Amino acid sequence: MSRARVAGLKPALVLMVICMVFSAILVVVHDLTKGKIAEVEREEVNRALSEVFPSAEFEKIDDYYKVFENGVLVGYALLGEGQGYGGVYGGEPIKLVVGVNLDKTVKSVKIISHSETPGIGSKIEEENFLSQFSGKTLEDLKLRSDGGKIDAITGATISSKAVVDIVRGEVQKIASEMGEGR
Amino acid sequence: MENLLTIAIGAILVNNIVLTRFLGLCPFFGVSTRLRNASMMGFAVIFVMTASSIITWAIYQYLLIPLNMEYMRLVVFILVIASFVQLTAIFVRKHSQRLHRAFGIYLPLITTNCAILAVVLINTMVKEYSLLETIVNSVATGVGFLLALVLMAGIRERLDLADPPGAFRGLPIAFVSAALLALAFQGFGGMLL
Amino acid sequence: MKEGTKLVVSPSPHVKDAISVRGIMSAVIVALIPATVSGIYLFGLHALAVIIASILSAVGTEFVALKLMGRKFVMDGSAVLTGLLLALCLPPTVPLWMPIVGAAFGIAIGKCAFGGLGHNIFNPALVGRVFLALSWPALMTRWVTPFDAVSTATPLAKGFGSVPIFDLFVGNVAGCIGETSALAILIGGAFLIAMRYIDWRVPLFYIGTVGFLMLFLGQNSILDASDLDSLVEVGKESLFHMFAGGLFLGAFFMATDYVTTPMTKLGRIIFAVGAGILVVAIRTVGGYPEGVAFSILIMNGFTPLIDRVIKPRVYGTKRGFVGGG
Amino acid sequence: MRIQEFTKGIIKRNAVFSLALGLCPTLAVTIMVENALGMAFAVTFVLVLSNLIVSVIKGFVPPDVRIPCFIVVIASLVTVIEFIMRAYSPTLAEHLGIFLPLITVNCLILGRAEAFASRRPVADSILDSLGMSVGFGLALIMVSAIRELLGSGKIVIFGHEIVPTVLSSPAVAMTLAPGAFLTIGILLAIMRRFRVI
Repeated sequence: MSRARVAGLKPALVLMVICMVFSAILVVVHDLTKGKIAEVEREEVNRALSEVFPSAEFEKIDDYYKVFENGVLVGYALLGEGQGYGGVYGGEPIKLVVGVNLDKTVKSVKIISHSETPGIGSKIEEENFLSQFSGKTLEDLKLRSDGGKIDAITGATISSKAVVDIVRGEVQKIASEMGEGR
Repeated sequence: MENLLTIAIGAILVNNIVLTRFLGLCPFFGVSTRLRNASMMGFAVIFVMTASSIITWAIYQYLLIPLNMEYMRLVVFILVIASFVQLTAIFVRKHSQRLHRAFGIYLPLITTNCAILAVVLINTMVKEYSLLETIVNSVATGVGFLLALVLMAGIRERLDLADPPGAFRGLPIAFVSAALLALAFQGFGGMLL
Repeated sequence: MKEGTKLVVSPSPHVKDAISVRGIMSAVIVALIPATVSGIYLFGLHALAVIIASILSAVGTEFVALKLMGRKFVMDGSAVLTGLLLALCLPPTVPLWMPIVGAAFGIAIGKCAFGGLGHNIFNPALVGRVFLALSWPALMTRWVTPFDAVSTATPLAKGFGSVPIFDLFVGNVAGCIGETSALAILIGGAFLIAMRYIDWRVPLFYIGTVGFLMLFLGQNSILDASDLDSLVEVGKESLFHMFAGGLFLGAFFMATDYVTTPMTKLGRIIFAVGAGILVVAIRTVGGYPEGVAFSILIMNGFTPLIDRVIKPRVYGTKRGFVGGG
Repeated sequence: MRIQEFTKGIIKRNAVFSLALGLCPTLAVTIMVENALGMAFAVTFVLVLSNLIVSVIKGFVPPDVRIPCFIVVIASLVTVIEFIMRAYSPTLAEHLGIFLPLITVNCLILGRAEAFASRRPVADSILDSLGMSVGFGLALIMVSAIRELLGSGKIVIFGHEIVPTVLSSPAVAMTLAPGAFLTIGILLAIMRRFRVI
């Protein structure tokens, strides 16, 4: 190989070596943190689930959880998320957990995280708004302006609607699951 | 169809990448002093954004996911964007003098335009769009960038004739103008189709 | 379209003459008297207090800002007008610190930072209003009925059919201090048009666009109308959207501002139609019940571009391209 | 090794206010001081390490592939800090959202690698990057303190109320996009007025 050929190859080689070295570093760091990240996420899910069903056990089935208390099935829990008023890019979606009773009515709803406007949309976290969901059936789970039974928060229709839509979607999952399964 | 329209309107107006989402600010303030330059930069961004979105989408779907290497995405995506920009620059220089004169100086700047990497990440990691949705989102985001840039350039050209207090001249008044433009764009907030 | 081109006052950097400015400003303030009086009559003395607070804050802020900038303060009436306009588009229930903050924000950020009258890109009163609306949405949406001040929602929030069209026209509905009475605004607006201070095309195309689009996009669409009754309903809904909210106030007094709207006739028509489309978009699919303030602010942002396109100007040369399109 | 390589980045050549670099995160994450601290920490990590690595490898890297090599280094470091934050500070990682991976294209980092670290000795590069990081962090904290105070009425950092409620009805607009642009615009004007920068 002539010197010129080698010189021509050098940039590519250097880039390749650097890529390989740093890929290796990434693989190592990924392996080291993988377990911890998964654990953090699991903990977060567990904390969220026990918000709606304290002192119960959960069994993960596809995208929902069966909830057992002393070995007896008492309901279902689902993690839902969707876009609220706080947007796509910097803002996080609304994340919530829905507890569903065996009769397919809502047990309760808890917001895990959101990036709605402080003081307005952020009221979706408050009990005044969330307590409305308890006992509602799939048909009721719409804003009153859309023919349902949930009152929107004044000045925060978009955030309210987002929450209602997420909850309805999750309850729908359970409803269709139960309709088909048994 | 409605979904695609929602994505498009969302990316152009509601979540305008510059005025609501704070991305691509360096070119937004850097290249918005003249309308001509601003529109050229805008078109260059639309092109690069769309093309690199398609490439990275394919790499993500058919390489990274099957290999379980999603964690390599940043390195891979930024390399793809950088080399794509480089190749485009070479291609343009070779084949069209006119395009080269128009876009030549903007292309290298685009590599570090965070809007490009952001859109690519949103298409794959955040939203998990399909190819069609990816294309629509990328084009619309680029159009939103162009719109913001052109509006800003119009304002700044007019400000050349204005007489702001000394401390506000240049960048500060550009920021204040952007603030008021963003204030107006809040009117699109929560728009649903 | 050659007649009616007597509008001699060209916008932006050219308005330098304090006397002519003062003349225009006083005329506009005079034209706002019917709306102001009707607002105080409908919503009581607190409305008057809001108006006074707003005007004082606007003038005070301009005075301080100009002193800080080392420039001479001229009482040209523009700050008074900004303060008055801002107060007229605030709900009658706002605490008094809100007009003060809003007017100060509008004048300081919307006007003085750009170099004062003639240089601002955005309408200062609307800058103040939108800042208040985004900052304190709950306080900015507390509406009361006229005279007895019972809490209620605006006709736009309640939707078409909630109030008789005649009440909307005379202003016997909930809303901002100076926006409810289309009649009072129309009187002042007619005066300004007769005096050739504002271009009649702007309110006509602005309100007309909203009315026209609402024939198709309201709850009752003209496309679905089968008999005369349903056609009447469509017409009524279109009228509802023209009279409701701040459209008249915006169309006659804000979209006609010399400084922040296009210079040419065609440009102004584009501005008005664009603003009309935006109002309809925000009202029908947007996140807010009303979109007049946003629509004008957004079109303010487009104004430099409209002027560029409609009145091409080669650098270093002066083209004799005045008016028309 | 000169100490002014460190101090210059803090005020005189401040990344945000003087060089107008790294604007996107400065506007986007400064809703809360907490987020600003997280972003400042992540940027410091990437900036210092990338300057160090670039300065060390600069002798071996041919000019044709200099930029791609730097980008690979930076992107890898960003991925590393992203993993670390997701493992040990998941809430903060979630708050920073997409702006965490976007540190890769923060022009401040590539700018320093290209303009400084690739030409200077290792020690100077580290000082420069530390100074730049401190300046960037200070700018972020300043902007976020103003926005959180005016927009939320109080300042809460990791659950501790640093500044108690001073505004009972805060101006929410300050937490939105307009507030971000405005805060920086006015800060810039004030700094120019008093010739700080």
